[in-house]
Amino acid sequence: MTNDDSPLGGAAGGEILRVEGLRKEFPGVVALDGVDFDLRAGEVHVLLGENGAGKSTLIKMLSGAYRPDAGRIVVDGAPVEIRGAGDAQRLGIATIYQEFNLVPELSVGENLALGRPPRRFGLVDTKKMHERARELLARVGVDVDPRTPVGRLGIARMQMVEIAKALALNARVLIMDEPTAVLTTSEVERLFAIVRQLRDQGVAIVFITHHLEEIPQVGDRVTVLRDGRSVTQVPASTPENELVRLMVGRPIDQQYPREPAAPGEPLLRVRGLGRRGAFEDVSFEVRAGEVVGLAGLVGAGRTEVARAIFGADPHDTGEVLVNGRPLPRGDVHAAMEAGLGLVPEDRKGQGLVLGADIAENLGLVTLRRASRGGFVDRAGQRRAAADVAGRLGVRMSGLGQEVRTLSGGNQQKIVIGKWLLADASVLILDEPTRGIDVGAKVEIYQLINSLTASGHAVLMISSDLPEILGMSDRVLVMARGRLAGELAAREATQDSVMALAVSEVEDARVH
Amino acid sequence: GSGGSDGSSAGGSGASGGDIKIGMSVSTLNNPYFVQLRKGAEEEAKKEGVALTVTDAQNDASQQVNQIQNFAGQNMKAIVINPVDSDAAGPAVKAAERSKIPVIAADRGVNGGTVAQTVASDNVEGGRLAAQELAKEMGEKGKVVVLQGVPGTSAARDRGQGFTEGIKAFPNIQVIAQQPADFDRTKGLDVMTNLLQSNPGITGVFAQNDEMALGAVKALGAKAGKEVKVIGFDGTPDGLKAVQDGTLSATVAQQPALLGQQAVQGAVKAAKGEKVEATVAVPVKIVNKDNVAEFAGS
Amino acid sequence: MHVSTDVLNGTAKAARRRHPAAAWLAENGALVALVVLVVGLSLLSGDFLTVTNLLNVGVQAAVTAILAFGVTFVIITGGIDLSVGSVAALSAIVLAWLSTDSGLPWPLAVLVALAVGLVCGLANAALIAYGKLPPFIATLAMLGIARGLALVISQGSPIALPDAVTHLGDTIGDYLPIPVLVMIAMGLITALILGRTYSGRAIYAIGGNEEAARLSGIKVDRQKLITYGLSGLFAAIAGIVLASRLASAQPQAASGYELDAIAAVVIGGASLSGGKGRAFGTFVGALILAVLRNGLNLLSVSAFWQQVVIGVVIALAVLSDTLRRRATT
Amino acid sequence: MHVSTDVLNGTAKAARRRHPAAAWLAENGALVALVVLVVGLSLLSGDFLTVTNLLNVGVQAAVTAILAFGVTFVIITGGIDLSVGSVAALSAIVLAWLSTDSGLPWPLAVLVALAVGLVCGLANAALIAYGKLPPFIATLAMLGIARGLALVISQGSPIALPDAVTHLGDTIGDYLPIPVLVMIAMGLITALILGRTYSGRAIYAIGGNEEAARLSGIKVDRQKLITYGLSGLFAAIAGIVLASRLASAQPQAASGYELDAIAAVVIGGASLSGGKGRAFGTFVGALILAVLRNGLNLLSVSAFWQQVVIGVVIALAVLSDTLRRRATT
Ligand SMILES: Nc1ncnc2c1ncn2[C@@H]1O[C@H](COP(=O)(O)OP(=O)(O)OP(=O)(O)O)[C@@H](O)[C@H]1O
Ligand SMILES: Nc1ncnc2c1ncn2[C@@H]1O[C@H](COP(=O)(O)OP(=O)(O)OP(=O)(O)O)[C@@H](O)[C@H]1O
Ligand SMILES: [Mg+2]
Ligand SMILES: [Mg+2]
Repeated sequence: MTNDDSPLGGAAGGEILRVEGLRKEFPGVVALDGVDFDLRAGEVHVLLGENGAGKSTLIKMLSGAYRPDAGRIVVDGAPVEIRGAGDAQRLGIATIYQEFNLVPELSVGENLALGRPPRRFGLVDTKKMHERARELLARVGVDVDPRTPVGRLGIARMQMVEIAKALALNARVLIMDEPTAVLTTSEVERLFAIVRQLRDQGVAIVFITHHLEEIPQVGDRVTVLRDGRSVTQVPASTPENELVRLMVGRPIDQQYPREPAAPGEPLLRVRGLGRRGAFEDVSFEVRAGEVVGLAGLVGAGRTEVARAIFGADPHDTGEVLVNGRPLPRGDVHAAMEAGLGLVPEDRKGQGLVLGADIAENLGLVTLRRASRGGFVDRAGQRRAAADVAGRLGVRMSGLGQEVRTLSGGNQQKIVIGKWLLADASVLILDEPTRGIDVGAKVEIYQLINSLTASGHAVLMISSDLPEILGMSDRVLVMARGRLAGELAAREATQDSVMALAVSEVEDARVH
Repeated sequence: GSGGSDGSSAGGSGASGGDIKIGMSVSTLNNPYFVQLRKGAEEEAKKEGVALTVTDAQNDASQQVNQIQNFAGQNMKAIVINPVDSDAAGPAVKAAERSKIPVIAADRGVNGGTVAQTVASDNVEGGRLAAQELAKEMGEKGKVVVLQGVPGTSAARDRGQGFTEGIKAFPNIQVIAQQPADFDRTKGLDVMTNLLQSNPGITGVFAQNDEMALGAVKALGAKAGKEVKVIGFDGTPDGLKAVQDGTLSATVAQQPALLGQQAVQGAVKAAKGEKVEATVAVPVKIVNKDNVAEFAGS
Repeated sequence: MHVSTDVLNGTAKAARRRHPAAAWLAENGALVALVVLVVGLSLLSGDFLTVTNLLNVGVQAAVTAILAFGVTFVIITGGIDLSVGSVAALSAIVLAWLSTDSGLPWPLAVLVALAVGLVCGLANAALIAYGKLPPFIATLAMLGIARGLALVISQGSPIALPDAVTHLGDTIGDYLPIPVLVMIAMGLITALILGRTYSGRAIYAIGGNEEAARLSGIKVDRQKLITYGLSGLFAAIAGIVLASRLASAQPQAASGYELDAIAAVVIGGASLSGGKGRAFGTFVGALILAVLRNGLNLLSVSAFWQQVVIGVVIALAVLSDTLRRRATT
Repeated sequence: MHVSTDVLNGTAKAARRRHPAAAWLAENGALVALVVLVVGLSLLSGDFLTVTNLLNVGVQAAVTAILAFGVTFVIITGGIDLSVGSVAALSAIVLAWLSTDSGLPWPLAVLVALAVGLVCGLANAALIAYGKLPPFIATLAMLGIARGLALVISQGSPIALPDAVTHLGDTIGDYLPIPVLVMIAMGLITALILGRTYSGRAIYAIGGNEEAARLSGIKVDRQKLITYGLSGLFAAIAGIVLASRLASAQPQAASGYELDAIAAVVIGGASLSGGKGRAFGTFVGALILAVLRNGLNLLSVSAFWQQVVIGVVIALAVLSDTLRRRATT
């Protein structure tokens, strides 16, 4: 279970890695414009910065995914060139990327050993591979069979597999790009326990997060990036609002600016919704002007319920009514016509056309409405896209930039933005602020406020409990595919929500 | 060995000295028969000292039209066309007509356009001869299967038609199956193998070209030439060799090299503005054990 | 597409402006290859750069180009259509058969022929969208079925076309071959559909990420019907043009053209994994193939070597494009 | 990068608790189609279910199957190889030409022929991995080049094989045709490579998510060389088996086989977008095609209808598989 075969054996404090004046330019964008950064053994070094500040680009140069245009990387006092994943592995650098790098068709075990499977007589030793996988999975506390194809896992479990995969390398530098973005509180705690344990063994850890409250919990030092430059370095104990000021350049007085509106007619009614093996007997309603939060642990079935409501997947029992009219089963188009919208949790797989540009992606949902006699009003669409991109502060070289090349947080803004254009009367948001910086989050919350103020309704799924508590008028909690309870905004606290979320899990869990 | 050893260049142009340029579009070169035809044509061109350009239409009528158009654009003095399809060659020939370039049709005629000369052996007649020869070999009784060429090609059509007509004269001979093997030796082998399963009593095979016939011979093994008589078509070197060996009972020799030679002769004459005969018939001949020696040398 | 706008938020860096011509070239890489090819052939053969010959090239490109325009829709959705050659042949046979054997007036026969192409395409789409068949398998099956039906209807023999239809293969005046006009018209229609219509934009989204398209309210199945339907319809048009050039419908016509059509689309910059592709690129791709064949004929390259040379030039053409693109980024 | 498109669509939980036999069937759907086909043909024709005929089917499947095994590697990486038919022909021609004209001892000639296949495959890979050509274009170019070279070397005529090599087409005793043995051996090798070797697993990773594979330290370019190299090598073996059956190497042999090979792989459950595919599935796919052709011959289906029937049956075979899969989930 422990990492005692780690190659470095606990020498804490010495500098392992340093970068000086790192610069990286992409067509149309200077992503990094002189970054200095150093990393010591046995520390957790947090990288902080707005969406598009250059955090991921920086770590991709440490992992060999990109090559710097200028500047140098020094490891153990000697300048190095990291040309590819192989070089990084030799230097003892392991990376968990912001976007998953798993092979969906292959099993969990195989993914954990990707690129270096155990071999016997020159052949892959599947048995040993799965044994090792089982150990690793136990270490991160994920209960899946190593033979399960990764493609069948939920997004949070995938993240845990990514973490296990990086642990398997026994690296002395571990880079984690927003590992907590899709995790719920309990997984985050488990992850932090692992991180602290590694740190105590002398592993140097680079940690990126947009959850500022995590920084004092796990970090030692913080380097702040702004516009591709490293602006300052502060201890992790720096107060949150000071960090915000350093990062965004201005203070944010209210993190959750929810302005409740008077609830009106129920717009969305879900009655006894169920699908065999996934969820059952889910009933609730969402009224005009309301934000209803949907909380739960990973795998509780929130995403599946949301998709069933929207018609993205069929359901076996129950019905969904929008404005009093029942929706046909499994028909996205009809759901949209009735006024539903869904921001999916998996931006790459379900939210974006990565190869298309920003304008195209933003216009996708409203494409039908912007068409007259089969022809699309592209100029009008472009204007609307420019407007939304401006409101969300998307950092881009222009509306023609390919979405693939946007930073993770900016991609998420596009996914949300296209639904803001759609003017849905009930908007379902599945992990809407995943990977979004504090400044932009407030922007999105304000947009939610203006939606509800104008009589729309929002159903918000989030694994970020403070967000659920801060923005919801009512909180629904799911556990094991059932609605475990409902809390009014006043009575909802971290503890009361968690108590409900684990309620049925406790009963059912035997091991 | 049959190929490779003849040493003629694969290149299209013959002697470069002549100022007469002749274009020739061959229906396909994926078939030894037409390779022979080209060889005869090239040898004749060399002898006459004219520049001959040969293109391969790959059994595609519209590619052939393209090639003829291209020839017209190149100021060829005469064009030899070996039509992929007689009907579809019409527009091609018309295009040449407009440019006042004489056209010689080789091996197949042209419908719907005027050619200066047609040099051909008759596929329908060949089919008839094959039927007679097969009947003779089989003692005018027994069961026959036909291996058909690529469905829809004129060669498959004409040979099939001739054979069907010819075999009617023998009431005791029954055609029990007709299956396509696409002029291909491998397919000939596979289809024949399969037909032997469902029709064990076969005593005769008509293959619409030598390639399929050789495949059938392979499938028949020791039976070929003994219990089962196989007749091919074309008289390719491999086919003639099989006739010599006795595995192939006969083939309908078309003398493709002679055909090519005659066509180029006609083209040169036409190019010089001399008068040419409207048709030149290159004899189709049954080649069997008795006369194979005359052909094998060529 | 790289028009910079003034919506950059405050923190964004000014885009390093690329010269518009360079950007345009990067998007139309195949065009460079075509120009090189044309210049090279002009130098090598005096017959190449004449009006007549260039018109010939246009006529010779027409059928492949029309097929390829249809296939462009399919490839942008991430699919493939192997059946277009066979469907072209079937449509032409139906046209010839109806207007000769059944004595249907030829305009009606033309309509039926177009309908046949459309139906073949819709059948492909139904198998793919509702039967969940891989497009490769569905259209491979259709390749056999349509070719077989063409043979069955024609009994394996070519059927002469009515004279009226034959004129579709003619040249108006000295310099306006109808096949070229049809090709250009189909190209413009393709560009219009892809660039301006709802279906066109939806097709790109489906090819880029089918799930995202579906969750954005696009009826993916219906758009696939339209896509493959268009491909079938274009194939029928190509078949009629082809038959009119030959004055007869051939059951074996256009066999193997599917690979040429797909090659034209891919040379033109589309990706077989979907989401990319343009009418102009496809047009250039089809021209490259036609110029190449024409040039090799003019240069009297031996038949056996022609296949080798065509293979090498296609590889080089696309190679130069990808390498140049890598160099500029 | 569709890591999680079907992540949350609920098929997962149902699939997790399925009967092992049902799970096995879902993975080997084509087998059901094959069984149905065999039963159907046995009822329709008394000649079908005999030992001799089944051996015939095996022999007739051999070349396609061997080609398809090679193509399986390529398709799992998300690529495609259109050149295998041509490469098979070229290798066979080289073998025959060297051992007759140049008088090379035949074992040496066989080695050279295999090397030719390998080199063709590596050339494809180099164009794809280093030249960044789409696999479709690179291998389409090679299709032309290899076929052209086969024609050039052979002057367009078949070349007889030396007797020693011809025995490769023979049957040992009454029931052991060597082509079938070679096919089975190649199938086992394919299964072993795919299932148990580093390269095999790497190939799946590349097809599933090339970027993830690269970032995990897999040398993607090198693995592509291996993949296409194997495909070329397998094609050479198929070419030799084919030529040995005919006792002569034909320049036009195996043309069009690439589509059959790809169809066999896809019928066997692989996906052209990569990451999926198995040796056994491919084997079943090749058998389906061979059984179908054999059965149609036995039933004496008319030439014109054969293509229609083959198309319909292929569509139905894969359709039954996809529909059943949908019903069980
Ligand atoms: N391949 C690329 N091509 C063009 N631009 C790119 C590319 N990769 C990154 N960029 C740009 O570089 C900038 C920095 O991106 P990066 O991903 O490093 O941001 P980040 O700090 O990780 O942001 P986030 O918090 O949203 O993940 C962004 O403006 C992004 O659009
Ligand atoms: N025991 C399990 N083994 C493997 N996968 C599981 C298991 N339980 C749940 N899952 C995965 O979790 C998903 C169901 O949870 P869902 O994603 O709908 O819930 P959620 O509350 O939104 O959680 P998440 O935060 O992961 O999205 C299923 O798609 C399934 O793949
Ligand atoms: Mg990032
Ligand atoms: Mg979820």
